[in-house]
Amino acid sequence: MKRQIPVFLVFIFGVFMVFQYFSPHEASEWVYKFLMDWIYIIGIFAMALGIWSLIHVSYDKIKHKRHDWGYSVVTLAALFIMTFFGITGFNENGDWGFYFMTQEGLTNPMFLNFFNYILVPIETTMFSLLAFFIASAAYRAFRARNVLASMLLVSALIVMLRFNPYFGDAFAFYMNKTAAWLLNVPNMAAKRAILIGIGLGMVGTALKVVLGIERGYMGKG
Amino acid sequence: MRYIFVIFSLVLLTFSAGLAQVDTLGVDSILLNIAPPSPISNLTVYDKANDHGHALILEWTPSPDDGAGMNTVMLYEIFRSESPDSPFVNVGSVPLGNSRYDNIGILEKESRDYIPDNTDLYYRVDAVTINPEVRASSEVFGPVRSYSNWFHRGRVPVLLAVLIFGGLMMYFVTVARKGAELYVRPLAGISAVDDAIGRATEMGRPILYIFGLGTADMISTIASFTILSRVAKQVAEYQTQLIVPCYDPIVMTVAQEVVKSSYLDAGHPDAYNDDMVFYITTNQFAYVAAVNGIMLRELPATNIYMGKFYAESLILAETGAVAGSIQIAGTDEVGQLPFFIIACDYTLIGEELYAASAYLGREPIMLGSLKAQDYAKAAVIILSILGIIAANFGLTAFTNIFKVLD
Amino acid sequence: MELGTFVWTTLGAMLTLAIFSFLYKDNPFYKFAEHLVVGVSAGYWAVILWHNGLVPNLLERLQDGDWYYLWLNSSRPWYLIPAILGILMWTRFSKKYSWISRWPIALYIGIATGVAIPLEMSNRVNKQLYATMSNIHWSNFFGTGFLDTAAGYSEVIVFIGTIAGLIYFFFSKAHTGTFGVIAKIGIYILMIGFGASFGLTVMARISLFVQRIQFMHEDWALPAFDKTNPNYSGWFPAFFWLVGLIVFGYIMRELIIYLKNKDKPKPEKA
Amino acid sequence: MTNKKDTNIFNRMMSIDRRWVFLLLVIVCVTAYFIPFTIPILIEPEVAVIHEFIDTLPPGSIIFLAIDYDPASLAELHPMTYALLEQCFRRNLRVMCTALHPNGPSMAEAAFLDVADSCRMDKTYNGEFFPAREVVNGVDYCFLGYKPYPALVILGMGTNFRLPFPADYYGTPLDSIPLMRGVQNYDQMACVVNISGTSGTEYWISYGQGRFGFPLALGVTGVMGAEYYPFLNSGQVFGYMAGMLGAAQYEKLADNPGKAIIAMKVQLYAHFLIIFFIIIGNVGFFMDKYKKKREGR
Repeated sequence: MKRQIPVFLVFIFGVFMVFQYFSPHEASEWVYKFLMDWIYIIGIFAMALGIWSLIHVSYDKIKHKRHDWGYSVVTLAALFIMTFFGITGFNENGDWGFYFMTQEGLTNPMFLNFFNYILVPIETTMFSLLAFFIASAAYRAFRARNVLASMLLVSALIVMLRFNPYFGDAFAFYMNKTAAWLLNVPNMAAKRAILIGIGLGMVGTALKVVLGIERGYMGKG
Repeated sequence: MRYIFVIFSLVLLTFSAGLAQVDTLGVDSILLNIAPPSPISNLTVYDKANDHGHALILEWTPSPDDGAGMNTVMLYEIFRSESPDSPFVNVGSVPLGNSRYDNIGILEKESRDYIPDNTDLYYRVDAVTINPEVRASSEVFGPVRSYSNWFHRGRVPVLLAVLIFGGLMMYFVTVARKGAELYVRPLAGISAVDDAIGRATEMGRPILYIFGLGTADMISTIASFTILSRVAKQVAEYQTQLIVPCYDPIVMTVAQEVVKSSYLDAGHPDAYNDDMVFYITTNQFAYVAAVNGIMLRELPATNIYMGKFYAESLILAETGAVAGSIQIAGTDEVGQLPFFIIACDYTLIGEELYAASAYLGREPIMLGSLKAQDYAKAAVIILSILGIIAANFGLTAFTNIFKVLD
Repeated sequence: MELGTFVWTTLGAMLTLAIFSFLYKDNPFYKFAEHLVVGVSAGYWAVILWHNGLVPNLLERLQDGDWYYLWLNSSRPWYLIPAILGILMWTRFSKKYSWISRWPIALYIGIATGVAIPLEMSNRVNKQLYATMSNIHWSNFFGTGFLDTAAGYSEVIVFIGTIAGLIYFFFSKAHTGTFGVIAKIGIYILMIGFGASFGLTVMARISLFVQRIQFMHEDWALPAFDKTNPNYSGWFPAFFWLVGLIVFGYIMRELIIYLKNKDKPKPEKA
Repeated sequence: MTNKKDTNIFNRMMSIDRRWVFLLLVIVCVTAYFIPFTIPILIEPEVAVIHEFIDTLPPGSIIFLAIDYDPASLAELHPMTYALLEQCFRRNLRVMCTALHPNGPSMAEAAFLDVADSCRMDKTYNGEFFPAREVVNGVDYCFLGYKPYPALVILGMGTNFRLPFPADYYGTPLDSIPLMRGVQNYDQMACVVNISGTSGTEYWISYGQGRFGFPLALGVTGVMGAEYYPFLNSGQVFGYMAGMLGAAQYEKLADNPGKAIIAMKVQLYAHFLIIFFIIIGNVGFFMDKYKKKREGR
């Protein structure tokens, strides 16, 4: 029972959604939107599980004084402070208070400061680490070990040299043109082949899930 | 994250809709001496096909003064009414040079832009000059009605494709179930998974399994769940440690369930605890920062990346390389494949990710679906060759069979 | 710039440096920034999901009902269904009833896969197939230049590349003979494409780093010494030099450790 | 990690610690960012033609500048606006400006104020000396601001600027603005330059240039680059700048190095550094292979 009902639910809703796609009727669209709301709302409720997991893991670390447990205090403190600022704030009269149903918390100056001066700088800096990793990855991996690796290397080099002004105008012109060609022709072919393959793989996997052949998502292999 | 984006865009849209209610054209004294233009002709209005109703399409022959003649027409304004006698309401406008307007209604009944279904409607189009007072109205067209359609005719090719593909799959699955031998060629990335688990056991170091930024409603994540269930089963048998940091709470929930069942199947239910699969945060780079930390502190023997990855792919894979882990990746995000191919030891490209679950299980039923995918690919190849030949001989009727209308 | 803003910016600059220090190695500054951002971002998303997700999508829809009627008298009582499903997810907090949480998950996955089947078939298969079909035109073989992407031969390469790429992905046939040759062409084309898109991305990634330099320079270092600022005070450079001191101190510490251990044999790296 | 006894120069070339790569990249980027020096920038004819056109206009001509971008594409497009405005004001040309993107006005305003500041100093561009001057709103430029429905606004301005914009962005009626004396519509404009990060460009091409036939030049983001290039070949657009590369070329032409050239400097040398490391790695790889072959291993 514990396993049959979920498989049955997947089947019913999966098949319904497949056929819904072919019916643009108002009623069918309404059901589609409503079911999308289900997914969304289930997702929000699940957030509580996520936050609980984060608190639980951090608390465990602190309780057992595991290695680096001090940093978990930082995580927990940041989590609670951010949540607190997000539900408190000043309304238009300047009164401070808890606001659950209205969005005063989102304009709380401390909430915005945490967002602008902690979250944003760390996020963008993490992102900019890519400048370094792309360099080290290129150095480490671009070796002409065999034909396959050489092709990767040569086409990357041509595209990287496309705006180099040092070897004369004619060189730059042809590099530019070759780079554009590489991006529009072989890259396009590669993308299209992969996309068609992925499409079939996706539909195949989804069909297996809907028909109950594939139950890996419930741990039943 | 997508939801938040959608919400933000909705807020922005409402905001800009508010801005849009500013009067655009004012009258100026210099404009008084414009002669009225000729009206448009041949106005026809019909129901929009394959839709949820509440929409009609207008077509007309432009005014002779549009871009030629007196060259005074600036825009066309469209008017609608529920009877030819009652006052007409302006429902929209298009700039000069257009001869078509899609009058798409809004579904909320209270809205000004609501178009009732199954009701007689009347339309009129005005050719308007730069002075809104100087205009020429067309004759009223009507009555016309809009309908909601139960079946989308433009999507027939998709329906056929799904049915044929589903049929192929059912056929091969039944064949496989009866015990026919199906050959699949070996994939390097797949056999690497088995070796990697063995290596982790020998070294006594954990295995890190990462879903990427996919949410549980993406098929790549669902495929990844299956791969995780196979990996977890082996991990449980070898008594190795498994770490699964998650980006999405539902993915975490499902992954906990998957790992738990796999440990149960492997006969080590007591070795499982919920903290092996844990949530970090739903923020791309904060998640990456934490996973990077895990990689350098736990020093996993193997990192397995399966699912949907975005810009973080290279940050993760490079940090993993620094930690000296064997890395196996698989994603269907085409833009990130180059980075995984460069930085990881093995990469499952696109469709191989979906095939991986079947490969790892080695169950004949699963291999049946791979066979169906191959036949579908063969069909795509043959049809596109036929299509190219047909298109160059002017047989567009053949290629149009495959055209999907939205 | 006010002093308060400058203090916050200094924090942002310190965190920026802390993240960059990860390039050298894992260290306490990075650990601090990492754990901080995890907490802040999780709190941020929880708040955003509450205010922009749950409130407008569920609570406001049931708001006009009364709790003593279980909101059944609200204008859209059917929104109680997803609410109940969401609450069923919380059975995971209990060991005994956690199996019930599989129902909402099954619904979630059922709906998601059902939506995906026709949609992916249409977008990734049908439409790509149609695009491939209407790709080559004989007329393009004449009068086009070398390396022209619209030239006939480029179109043929796109077509052959697509076919060969697809053949590479065949699972149930060994890559031998003619089939193997075509599959090999396929993987070559894939690799050329991947190389080109790697080369293209380098520029965008470097500019991310340039933006961080700009932030450190224009938003932080320049205001620290900008005496034309009406709110300027001696605290501005003080904060700047404080960060400088921390950075200098850390580098010195690492240098001393390095020099001390220079002559000792290196421990075997794992 | 290299094995001690197997270490030779080629082996070391193949296994440089990634931290040296990082350190060199930081040094190269920061140096290129802070130290002023020039790099050759390849000038493409489609950018040069814009500069040439504006440079040869008689003083007092009016340029129409359409700024349709928001902070998201600021990095690429602001340099174009700054270089162009500086050139116009130095040459005593006048500028009319609209921002048909909701977030555009703040972009345009910042550009006018900053360039007016910069014009208060003596400068030499391309060997020509330009004395300091005061740029006055209403005399040297007129900023009309934002109105929704770009297609209708563009069409309306073709008849008279006063139709969509009875007053400028600051609320001054157009009739009381000195610059607007005798100015009716695009006929009095020397050219229109659209600097855009949105699809608003399409309206300028089809409704603006298509209907009123004024010379139109475009400045677009790198992503949009390929999309609008065909309009150059068809002659609807006479000049074209795309992305950071286009902006850097314009700054170079105007001899007014700004953020785009700095960014290109960093880009160029960072690319060279990466290519250098790739070459080092490959040289090491091949020499090592060659050596091993000779030793018969």
